[in-house]
Amino acid sequence: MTSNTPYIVEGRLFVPYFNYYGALASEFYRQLRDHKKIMGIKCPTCSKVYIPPRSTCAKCFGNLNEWVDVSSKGTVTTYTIIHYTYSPSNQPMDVPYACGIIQLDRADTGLCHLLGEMSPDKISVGMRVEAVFKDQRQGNILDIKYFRPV
Amino acid sequence: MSKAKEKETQEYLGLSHVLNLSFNWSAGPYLGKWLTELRDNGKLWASRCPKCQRLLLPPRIVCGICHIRTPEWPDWLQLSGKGKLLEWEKVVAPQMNPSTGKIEPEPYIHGNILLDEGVTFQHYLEEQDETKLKEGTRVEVVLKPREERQGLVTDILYFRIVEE
Amino acid sequence: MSNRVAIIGVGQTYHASKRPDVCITELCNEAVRAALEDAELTMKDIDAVVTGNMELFEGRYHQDLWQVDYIGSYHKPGFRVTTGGTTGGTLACTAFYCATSGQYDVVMSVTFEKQGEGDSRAGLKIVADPIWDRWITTGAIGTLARLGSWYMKEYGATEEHAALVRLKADRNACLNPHSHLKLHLKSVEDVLKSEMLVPPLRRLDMCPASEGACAIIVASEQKARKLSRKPVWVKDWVEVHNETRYNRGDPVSLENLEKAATTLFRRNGITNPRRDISMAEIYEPATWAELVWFEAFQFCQKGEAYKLVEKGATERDGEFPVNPSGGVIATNPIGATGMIRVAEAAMQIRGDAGPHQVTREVKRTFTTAWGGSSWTVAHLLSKTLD
Amino acid sequence: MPRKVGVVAVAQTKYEAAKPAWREAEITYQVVERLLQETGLTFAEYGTGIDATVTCSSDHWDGRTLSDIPHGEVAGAHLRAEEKVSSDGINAVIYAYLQILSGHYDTMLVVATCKESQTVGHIIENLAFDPAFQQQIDLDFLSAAALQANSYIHKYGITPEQRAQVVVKNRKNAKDNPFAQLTTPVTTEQVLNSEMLAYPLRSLETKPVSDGACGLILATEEKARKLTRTPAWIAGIGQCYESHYLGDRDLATCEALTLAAKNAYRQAGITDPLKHIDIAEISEYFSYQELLWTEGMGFCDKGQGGKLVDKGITGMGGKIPVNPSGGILSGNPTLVAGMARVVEVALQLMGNAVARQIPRAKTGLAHGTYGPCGQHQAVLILKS
Repeated sequence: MTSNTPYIVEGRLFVPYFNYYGALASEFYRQLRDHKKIMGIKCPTCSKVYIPPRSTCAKCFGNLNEWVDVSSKGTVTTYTIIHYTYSPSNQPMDVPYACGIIQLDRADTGLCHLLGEMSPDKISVGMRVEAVFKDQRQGNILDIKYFRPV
Repeated sequence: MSKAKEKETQEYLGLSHVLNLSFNWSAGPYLGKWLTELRDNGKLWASRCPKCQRLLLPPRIVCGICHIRTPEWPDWLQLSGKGKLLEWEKVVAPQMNPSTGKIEPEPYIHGNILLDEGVTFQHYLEEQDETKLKEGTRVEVVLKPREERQGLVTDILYFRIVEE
Repeated sequence: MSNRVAIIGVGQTYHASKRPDVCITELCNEAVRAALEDAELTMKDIDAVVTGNMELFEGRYHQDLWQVDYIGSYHKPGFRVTTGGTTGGTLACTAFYCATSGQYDVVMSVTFEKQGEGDSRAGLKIVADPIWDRWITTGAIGTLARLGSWYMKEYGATEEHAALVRLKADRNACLNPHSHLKLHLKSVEDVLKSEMLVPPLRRLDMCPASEGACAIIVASEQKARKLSRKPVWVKDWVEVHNETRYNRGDPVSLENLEKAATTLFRRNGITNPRRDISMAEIYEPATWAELVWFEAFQFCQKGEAYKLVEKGATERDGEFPVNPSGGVIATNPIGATGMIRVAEAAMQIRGDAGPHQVTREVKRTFTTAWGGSSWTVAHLLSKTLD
Repeated sequence: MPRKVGVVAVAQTKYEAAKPAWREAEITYQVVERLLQETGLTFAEYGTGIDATVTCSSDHWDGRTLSDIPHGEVAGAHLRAEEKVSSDGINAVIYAYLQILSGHYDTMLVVATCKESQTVGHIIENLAFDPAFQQQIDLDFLSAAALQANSYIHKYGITPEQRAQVVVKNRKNAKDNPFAQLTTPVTTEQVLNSEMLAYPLRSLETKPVSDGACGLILATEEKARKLTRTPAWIAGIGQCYESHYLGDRDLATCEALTLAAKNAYRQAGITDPLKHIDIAEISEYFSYQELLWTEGMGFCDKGQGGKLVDKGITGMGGKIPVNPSGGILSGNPTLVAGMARVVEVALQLMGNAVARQIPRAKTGLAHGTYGPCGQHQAVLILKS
C-alpha cells in the first residue's frame, strides 16, 4: 500500500452564524452599551451574585431575574500573556497581550477579560483593576476595551 | 399574547461570526490515484469489491457491505465515460457554497448517469433545455483541456448527449 | 432484553422559526424544565444528563459544555452523542441504555436545534464528501424529490395524494400547541400552488427549519414505579445505519428502514403491525416519505399507503393514526425532531397529548428517526409491561 | 449481579505530526482491520460477531457534518448500529460499556480518529466558549489552561521545575513506546527554555499537533473468555461536568474529577488510590495538568502534586507509575487521547506493554478530559 506523493486537496469551511444572546444577556449588554453599567444577576436561594449573568443557577436550578449593580473595579485572580498567534486570527489585540479573570467588587464570580495599559511584568494576581469602556459600543463583551490598573 | 408582543418590542442582541476554517484534506491512495489519473491521463476508473463484485465509484479502501479491503490501482476497471441518463435535477433555488459563504446559482443541470460498466455517477449535463432530456438518453463525458485540469472531479466539464 | 425502562417525563418548547428571546442553552432549559414539571421531579432526582444536536448547524464546538448550567449537568455525569438527523431518536436510545445499565436510575436526555442561527442548507451540503461530491450535492431535497417521482411511477400515486398528507399534517398541527407551522390549509389546491423546489417536491411537501428543543426523563423499572403515576414502558429500540448512497442506481433505498421495522417486530412478536400497534409517529421530512416509508415499515402493502390516506385511515380519529402531532413537515428542529416523535407517542399512550389526542385507545406506538445517508432509529413504546 | 465486561483487544496507529498520505477513515480502518485480525471477529448478526459500533470523530476537525459517515463505513455501520460520541474518546468507551450493561449488545467495537494537522485547532477550540461572554475574548484551550496553570501555581507554589519534571518523565517513557510521536527525551533546561506560548506555559509543556487513531473491542465475560486469555475487566466508571464559565470556578482545584474518580473508586472497591492502583494513564494536555489531576484523583493532598513527581512516586519505578506510555505530551490527537489512555492501561493489564510493561500490574486507572481547563472529566478503572 505505497503512495509516493500524498495527494492533498486544499479547501475551506466558510460559514456565517448568528448566535442569539437571549433576553437576559441582551439586557446586560444594553446596560453596558447605553449606560456603561456592568450588571450581575443574583440567586436569592444561593445568595450569590453571578457575572457573567445567566437565567438559571447551576447549583439550585432556580430561575434568575434579579439584577444587581456590580462595580467596574475588581481584583485580578489569574492572568496569562498570549505570545502565540494563528491565521486567520480573531485575536482582539496584537501579541503579546494579556487576559485574565477579574473578580469585580460585589460579584461572587469572576469575569474573563483583557488586561491593558500595563507592561506584562507589572501584572500580578491580586492587583486592582478597573474597566475601560470603548467610546463606540455595539453591545458585546468588547464594549469593555480592557481592564487597566487602578 | 402579551409575552409574544413583548418579544417584538425588546431588542435581542447576538454575536455574528464566521467559521473560517482552512483544510488540507488528504485524498488518500484510492481517491488520490483516481484524481491523478483523471488530471494527467484523462482516464476514469472504478474499483471492484473482490467479494460482492460491485463496482465502487469513487474507489475506496473498504466495501461497506462486505467489510473487506478493496484492491488499489492498477487492479481497477477503466471506464469508457459513456452511459445513459437515469434522471436529472434542475436546481432552481441557489444554494450557499459552504466554502465561500456565498449564495451561488447552479451553472448546469445535474445528471445521474448509469455508466455502461454498470455504476452510476453524478455530474453536470451540457444540455440545459429539459425538453431535450429523456430517461435513457445516451451521454458521454467531456473533459476540460489538460492545462485547465487541477486534479478535481470538476476536471470533467460535463456529460453531453451523444447524437445517435 | 433483561432490564426494563420507562419514560416518566416529556417536555418540549413551543417550536417556531425564530426564537431570538433565548440563546441555545436557554432553549434547552425550557424543554428540561417542562420535562421536570411533567414528571413532577426536580433536578436533584436526575442521576445523569445526555444531550446532542447537529454539530455544525449553530457553529458551536463541544456544545454540551456551554449547556452545563442550563440542562442540569453541573457536577453530574453525562456525555454527548450526535448522529445527524437521527440524533433525537438516538438520544432517546442513549437514555434507555443508561437507565437499563444499572449505572444510573433516572436519566435526562435533551436535544435541540436552533436552525435560524446558521444556514441549514449549507449545513446539509457539508454532509457530502469534501473532495468527491460536496460541489454538486443538493442534500436531502434531491433525495426526497426522487422518492416522490419513483412512488408515482411505481404505484400510480399522484401529487394530490401528497397534498392530502400535507392537509392531514396541517389539521393535526393546528391542534398541537407545540407545533411550528399552523397554516390552516383548506384544500388540495392550497398545497399544489406552493413553490416547486425540485419536481415533484413543492415547498409545502417539505419540512420547515425550526428552532426548538425536546427533553425526556427516563427511569429504570424499579425507580419508574416509585416516582411516576403514568410511566410509559419502553419495549424495545433499534438503530440501523447504512453506507453512503454514492451510487443512486435504484432511486430509493429502503433496505435499512425495512430492517429496522422487521427487527423490532420480530423481537417483540408483532406479526400484524397495524393490529398489534395502535399508532405511529414517523419521522417524515416530506409528504412522500410518510407514504413510501409507511409501506417500508410493513404497516400496509406496497402501493396501499396513499389509498389509506384517501380513506382517512391514518387521520387523528382514524383506524391507525399516523403523526397526530402534525409530524416533521409541520415541525423540524432537526436535532430534536427524532425525540419529539418519542415524546408525542408517550403522551398519546398516557392519553394526555391534549387537543391532538387520538380518539382510539393507544396501547403501543411505533416511532422512528431518520437522518445521515438514510439511517433509521425505531422505538416501540407500550402502556403496559407485558 | 450486573454483567462483567472486559476489553479483549486493543489497537492504535503510530501517532505522527501529520499523516498526509491517508484519508481520515483510512486511518480508522488501519485500527479496525488490526482488531478484526487479532480477534477473528466479523460484523456478524445475532450475537455471533461484533454487535454494534461506537465511533469517535468530530465534524469540526474532519470539516464534515456527520463525520461518522466515512468512519462508520469502515467500522461495520452498514445495516447495523453505529453511534458517534464527538468528545473525548474515553466517553465512547464508557458509552459502549453502558450499552453492553443494558443487555442490548454483547460485543462492541469502539474507535476514535482525528487528524489535527489538516486544520487550525485554535479556531475550533474557540467555538467551545459561549458566544455571549467568552468567545470574543478569543480564548482557546491553551489560553484557558494558562489561566488555570497560573491560578494553580499562585495558590500552591508549584515550581516550573516540577512542571518540567512531568514533561521529562513522560518524554523519557515515550522512548519505549513504538506508537508514541515524540520519542526523544528532553531535559528540564530544554523545557524551561522552550518558547513561551501563553504565560506560564512554554511550548514543550503543551501537547504537539498530532494525527492518529486507536480502538478496542469490549465483550461480556462469557464472550471475552473465548476471545482472549487476558481480558482487562472494567471495574468502575465515573464522569462529571464542571461549570462552563471560567470565572465561576476555583481553577486551582478540579472538583469534577474528584467526583468522577470517587464514583469509579466506589465501584472498583478502591479506598486508597496509592495502594490499590498499580498504573495510571492520565490525560495531561499540559504539564501542570498531570500534577493537578493527580491531586484531583486523591493520589496526594491538594497542592502536593509537585512533591509527588519530585519524590518519583509517579515515575517508572515509583509506587504508582503515571503515563508509562509517554502520555499526551508525547503526542496524541484530541478525541483519540482519552481512548488511548484506556488502550494503554489495557495493554499493561494484558501484559502486552513490552518495553514499557509495569510488572505485576493488576489494577489500572485511565483518565480522559475535554473542554476548557478540564471541564468534563472521566475516569475508568480496569482490573486484570
